[in-house]
Amino acid sequence: MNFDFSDDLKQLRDQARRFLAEQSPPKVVRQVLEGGEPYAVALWQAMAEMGWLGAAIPEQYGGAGLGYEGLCVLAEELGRAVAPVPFASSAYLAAEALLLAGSDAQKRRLLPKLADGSAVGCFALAEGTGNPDPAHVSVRATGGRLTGSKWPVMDGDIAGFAVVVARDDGGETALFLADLAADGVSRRKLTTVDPSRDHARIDFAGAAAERLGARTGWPLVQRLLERAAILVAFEQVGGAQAALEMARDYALERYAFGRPIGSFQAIKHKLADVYVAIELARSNAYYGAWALSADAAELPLAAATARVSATEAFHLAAKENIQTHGGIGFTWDVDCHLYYRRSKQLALALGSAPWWKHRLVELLEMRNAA
Amino acid sequence: MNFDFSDDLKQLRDQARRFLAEQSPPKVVRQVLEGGEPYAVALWQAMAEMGWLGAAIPEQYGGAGLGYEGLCVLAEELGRAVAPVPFASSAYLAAEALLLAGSDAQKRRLLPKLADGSAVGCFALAEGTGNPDPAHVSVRATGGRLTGSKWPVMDGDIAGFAVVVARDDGGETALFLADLAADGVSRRKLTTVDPSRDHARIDFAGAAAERLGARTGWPLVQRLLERAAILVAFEQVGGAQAALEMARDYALERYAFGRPIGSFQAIKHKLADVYVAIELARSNAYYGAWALSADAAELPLAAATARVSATEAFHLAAKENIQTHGGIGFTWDVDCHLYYRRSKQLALALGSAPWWKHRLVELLEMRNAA
Amino acid sequence: MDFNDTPDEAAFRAEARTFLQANAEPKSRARPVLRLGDLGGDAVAQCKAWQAKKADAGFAAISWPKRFGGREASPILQVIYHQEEENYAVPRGLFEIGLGMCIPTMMTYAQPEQLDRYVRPALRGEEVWCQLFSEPAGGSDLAALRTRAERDGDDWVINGQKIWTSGAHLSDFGIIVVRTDPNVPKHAGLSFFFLDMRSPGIEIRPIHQMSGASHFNEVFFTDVRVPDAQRLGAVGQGWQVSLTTLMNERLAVGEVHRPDVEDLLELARALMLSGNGAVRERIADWYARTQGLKFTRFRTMTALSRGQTPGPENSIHKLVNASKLQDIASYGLDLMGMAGLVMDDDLAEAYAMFQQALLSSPSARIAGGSDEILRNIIAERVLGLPADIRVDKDRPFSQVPTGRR
Amino acid sequence: MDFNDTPDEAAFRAEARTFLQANAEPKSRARPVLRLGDLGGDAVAQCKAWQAKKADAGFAAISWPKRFGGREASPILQVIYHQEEENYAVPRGLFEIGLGMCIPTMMTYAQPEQLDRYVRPALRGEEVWCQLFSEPAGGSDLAALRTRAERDGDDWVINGQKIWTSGAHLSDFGIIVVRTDPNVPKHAGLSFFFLDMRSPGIEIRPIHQMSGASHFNEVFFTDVRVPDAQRLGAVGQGWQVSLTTLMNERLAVGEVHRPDVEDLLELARALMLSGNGAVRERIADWYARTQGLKFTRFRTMTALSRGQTPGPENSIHKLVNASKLQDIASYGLDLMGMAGLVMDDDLAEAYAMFQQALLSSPSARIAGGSDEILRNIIAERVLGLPADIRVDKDRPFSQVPTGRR
Repeated sequence: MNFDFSDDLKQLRDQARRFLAEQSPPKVVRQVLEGGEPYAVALWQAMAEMGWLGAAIPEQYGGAGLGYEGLCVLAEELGRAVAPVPFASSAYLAAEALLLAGSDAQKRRLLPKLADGSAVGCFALAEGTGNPDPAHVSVRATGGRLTGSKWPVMDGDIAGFAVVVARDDGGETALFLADLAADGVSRRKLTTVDPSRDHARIDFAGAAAERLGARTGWPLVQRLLERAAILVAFEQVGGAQAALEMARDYALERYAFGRPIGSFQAIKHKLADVYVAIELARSNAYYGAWALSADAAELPLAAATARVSATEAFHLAAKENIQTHGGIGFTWDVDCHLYYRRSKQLALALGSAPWWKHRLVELLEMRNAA
Repeated sequence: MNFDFSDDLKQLRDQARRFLAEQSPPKVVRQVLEGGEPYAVALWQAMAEMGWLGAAIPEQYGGAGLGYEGLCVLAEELGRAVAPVPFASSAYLAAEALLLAGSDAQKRRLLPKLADGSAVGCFALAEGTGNPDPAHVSVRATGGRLTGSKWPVMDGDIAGFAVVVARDDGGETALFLADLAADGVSRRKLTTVDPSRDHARIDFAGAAAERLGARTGWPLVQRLLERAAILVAFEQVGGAQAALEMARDYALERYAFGRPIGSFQAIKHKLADVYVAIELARSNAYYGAWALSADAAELPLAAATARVSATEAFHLAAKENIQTHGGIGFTWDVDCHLYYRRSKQLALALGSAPWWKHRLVELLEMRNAA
Repeated sequence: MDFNDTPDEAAFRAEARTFLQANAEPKSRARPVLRLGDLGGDAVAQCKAWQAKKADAGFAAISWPKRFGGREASPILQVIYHQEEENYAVPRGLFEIGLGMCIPTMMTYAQPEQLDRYVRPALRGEEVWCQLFSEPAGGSDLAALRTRAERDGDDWVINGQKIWTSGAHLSDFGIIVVRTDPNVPKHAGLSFFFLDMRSPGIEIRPIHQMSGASHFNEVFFTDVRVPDAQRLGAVGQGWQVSLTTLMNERLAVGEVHRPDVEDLLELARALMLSGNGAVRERIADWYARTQGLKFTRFRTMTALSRGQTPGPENSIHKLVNASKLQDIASYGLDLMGMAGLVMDDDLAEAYAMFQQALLSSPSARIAGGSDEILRNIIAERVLGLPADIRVDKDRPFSQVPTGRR
Repeated sequence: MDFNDTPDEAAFRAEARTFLQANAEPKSRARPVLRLGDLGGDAVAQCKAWQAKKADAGFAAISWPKRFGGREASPILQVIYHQEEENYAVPRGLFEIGLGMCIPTMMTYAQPEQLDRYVRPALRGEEVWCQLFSEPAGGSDLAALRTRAERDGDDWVINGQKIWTSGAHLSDFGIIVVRTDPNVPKHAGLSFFFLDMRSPGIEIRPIHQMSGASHFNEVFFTDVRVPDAQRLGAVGQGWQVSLTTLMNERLAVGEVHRPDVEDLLELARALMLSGNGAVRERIADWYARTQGLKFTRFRTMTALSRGQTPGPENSIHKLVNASKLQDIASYGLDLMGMAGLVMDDDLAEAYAMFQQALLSSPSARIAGGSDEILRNIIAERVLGLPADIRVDKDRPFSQVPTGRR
């Protein structure tokens, strides 16, 4: 047993941290948050050049072949930097969908573009309010044409193509590729609690769609969500850790009643609780990273566990960071809200905590029945 | 609007508090807890002499006619003293069952005895694991004979008669009176988390039963539980307040690191949270007392609300009282555990919090639909 | 204990109802009412018009003395009026601080002729007041304020900065506490004034909050002259005067936060999730807390109506409400699932009320006394536990550490 | 990152499995294993017999040096052995303190000939050790201890009282920290010894807990003589030695608490409540915490196996586990409804395991470092936040306030 990242990956982490501290400081996040640009384009290009976008894409498809552990390490750092880039959509969800379900031709066509950044992909599942559920899929792909609306689609306004969950001619759930610049596609940028990450509503009115691979059925979607949940858990842990450090630093700097506020137990114990939540989440995320790398049978349960822990930890860390800062904590100019927004965005992106908790227990029950 | 007890009742409260501080100190509770006697007999007799046992029983049936507010005031003080007497069983549940459902003859026969203490009643609803539910009632009263088992029955080992929830000849839920000294009744004292209050299993094997009044149906049981829940909420608030005061006093007395432990925010803020929980519970209990006195339409919702708040407050106060005391808090010789045990006993006695929460929302839904 | 109106109360309730029916629109629950900070010019005019109407009908200051336009009536009547007004969409948010904190402080400390000048215009909404207490270096440690006032003839000259001043940009007058002697321990060197917000040397800058709103302002003072006649209380007694103001703050009727538990119940119903046990338990918990607060306020009002002074136990309200609001908002988004983050008016559930509250609720746990300060107040002043160990207590203010450097 | 065994680890696991299959009974989940304090005479004999067998097979001290009977192996192997042993009903609870805390402290501070005398008998379970630190006046403030030792020739004479001493009545030897100089600040006046628990002048009284168990004792010392040769560390260095012991405590493998989340899942299933959303969400939360702790321990073991020193971050375990245990127990009773309070063996669900835990769990949040102390440790030593303001730090111990009087 070896429950830690390799030295190579730790080096990648340190390098990524230094890079992002420079290339994705709060100023860059605010650029997107305040509508200056739809995502951090220069940062994205730099990430492409470093090979991050194809981190887990096999070399035969133009990727860096760092494997999933490498992707996890990068995700944690991107989370820490609240990076305003479509990494989760393009490098986890779209790339994973292609790897899981795509034909060899589709992989050959699209994966190299995702890896070099010449294409940005997104994943279109939600159709309005609700958590992931086959019963909520009503977009149809009939005769190779998509009809219906998907929203919110993370990065849907900046992606070039989407992997769309839709019903095929037989009414089965399946994945389809849609060129978002094609006829019959209209997009609308959405306002969300986290404007530092793009979201769109995509309406398909008979847009051309290409079936992704040959498999059908909801378990494919479920599997994709599980794999993405582990990667997002690393983003969440990274974000939570950054929020905790910001709170800790402020608690040391800020004086009240003649002493640093970090010397009051109300602050000390609050931040200790945040630390505990993050460490539990981090450990569960590590287990998820292993399950992902090893493609282990434990992956679904590991993913649900990592997601539940990480969602709780990031929300707690983000809100108590604001609280620790007091008044300035809720102003626009101080960076606390970047984490708070992102914590809720990530909490909802792949289905909210109640849904994952339900799923976790379902998996426990299945395991115990076996 | 006048949201406070009258001066007369405040006087009754002060008097009861003084009396119980003298007559029901922890030593008396431990007498029962440690098996010295099944309940505090001398205390019970003194309570009978003061008219407490018939506080809410109308004068025409031998009661003191103090009304329900008077009963609430006494309940709070008995809760504060963790009094080891069958008050809730005899003076709330059995007396209320008679008042709600009994024929005039039954009231005439039994209420005066409950009021003067010559009889102790109890209420037999549970049949093992589970919360109140008509589907869980399987004891039958066929041809005036009871068959089946009831457990746990609070004060079932010391009561002279029981009000038993059973199915009548037509299979309907109804209330029956059973003499617990009669043939066909066997009783067994149970071990519980709170041995300072008697509990029994009662087995009926064709024991004689007399129907209580003429009404049938589960709503009668529900109504009885709701009325009792308000009274028990006062017991819970009283117990919680006593536990908070005990913790506060200890936090002032006990020094660590050269200062009273009550000067540490970890203790201060913990006890502030306990205080807040108790005040919310107290206010909800007050509303319940009004609903009970006025026999208001709001009673069911007021009862569920009071029960949910009071159960939470007492459990929190009791467990954090132990925590505040540190090591000695969990020893047998220090009184913290008397409150902790009683908090859980009262939390379960009339159905546990999840059941009441479900009921509360059901009532909200009914109200909003109306 | 009686929850029903007495005959007098019933008569007053009928009067209030008649007034409201004739003068205001019934509220629809669906759409929350605007708050201060979202107030544009039109809204300010509407607030002022409504306040004048309310004052003229005798509903603006129910418990105030008659000579100031009040009814000298029981606080219970105030509760009754609020209960009735809650059913109407009336414009609010502009006068709470002036009438709840500033003018009551004036009534305690100002001269009779000053009261004759200022009280009625404030009551009728003709003049708006704000409260200038907090400072950047102060925060929870309110008395650590550094804005200086120096005596110059019959005037005082104020230099420094205040922050978190609600409605400063809409205000005509303000009350302010300043340091008049930095060489004594911090609570001893303060004095209290009221001033004209149009005085030369005052600059007001709105603070942009994360929610997008700008309820608060920074207020900069450069050689602002205030006549000594506008001092409230003795020189060096500013802290005591401030405590009067803050005590009145605790008496103010708490803001109604939306979404509340009824909104959550409605959301759960709309999403067909109200049968879920987890949803039900949360709704029950929040409902019990909401009711507990409501009835705690009724207990306070009963005590007040008997002439008792309300204590720090009222800190309960904000402590419970602020976290409840944040939790309900966050949970509401969870119930909405993947679309919970969307705020577009035409797509978001419940007019994006939950999303707006997610972004505005962090301030509720901080502004007007943070959770931590409120717990300290309860622990110390209600439960009698010792104060925190103070390292700044007996030192001259100028020698108290203010940072690591 | 690799969750699978290396070839060496797999070989060791096979060896452990073979040993356990041949020597122990597989555990049934239904009935929890007895704990220390419930140990009667027979159980003590069983514990000792099993310990001897385990030591002889080389599984009792996997990471210890070979000269003391260990394997000098990676802590990962220790984890593997524990994973395997968990599946068997082996008698435990008598040697954790001796082997986890006392003997490691001896290894750091005792003389070689003392180690030759004491280590092997302890490892084989022939001699039981206890740890005498806490005192009635101390509690969380461990260093405030008052038990005195005064030098008399080659001996020290101990007078005073210790408390919360697990297993004192079953012990042959103990380690003790005492005050040798009350006229210096409290941490500076302590010294550390080991002693024979049969020494004249030692009186042991069991402490009756609210759960009915008596895990702990009070130990009274009246003119107990201890040779100076049994001093560990220099005179006045007792606090530093104590910290070594406490550091080893944090390394010990945490007790497995029952009921755990699997027990709750099983209970919910048995009561047909596992479909309820509220039950599911709680189970998911507790499962995620349980797994998080398990993998946090794996991370620590990986760090240890690379020669890193584990830090105070291990305080997480007890902090999370103790409250979890109390909450699971209480919630289990809630699920049982009205009968949840019944403890009779033939009637109670799950052999009254939940009820027993309700009564024993309050001690888990206190013994071995209260929740509050653990949060302070994390805040100060992990996050680097300042220590609490200390009023006792630079005063002679004899002048530190100890009460209101």
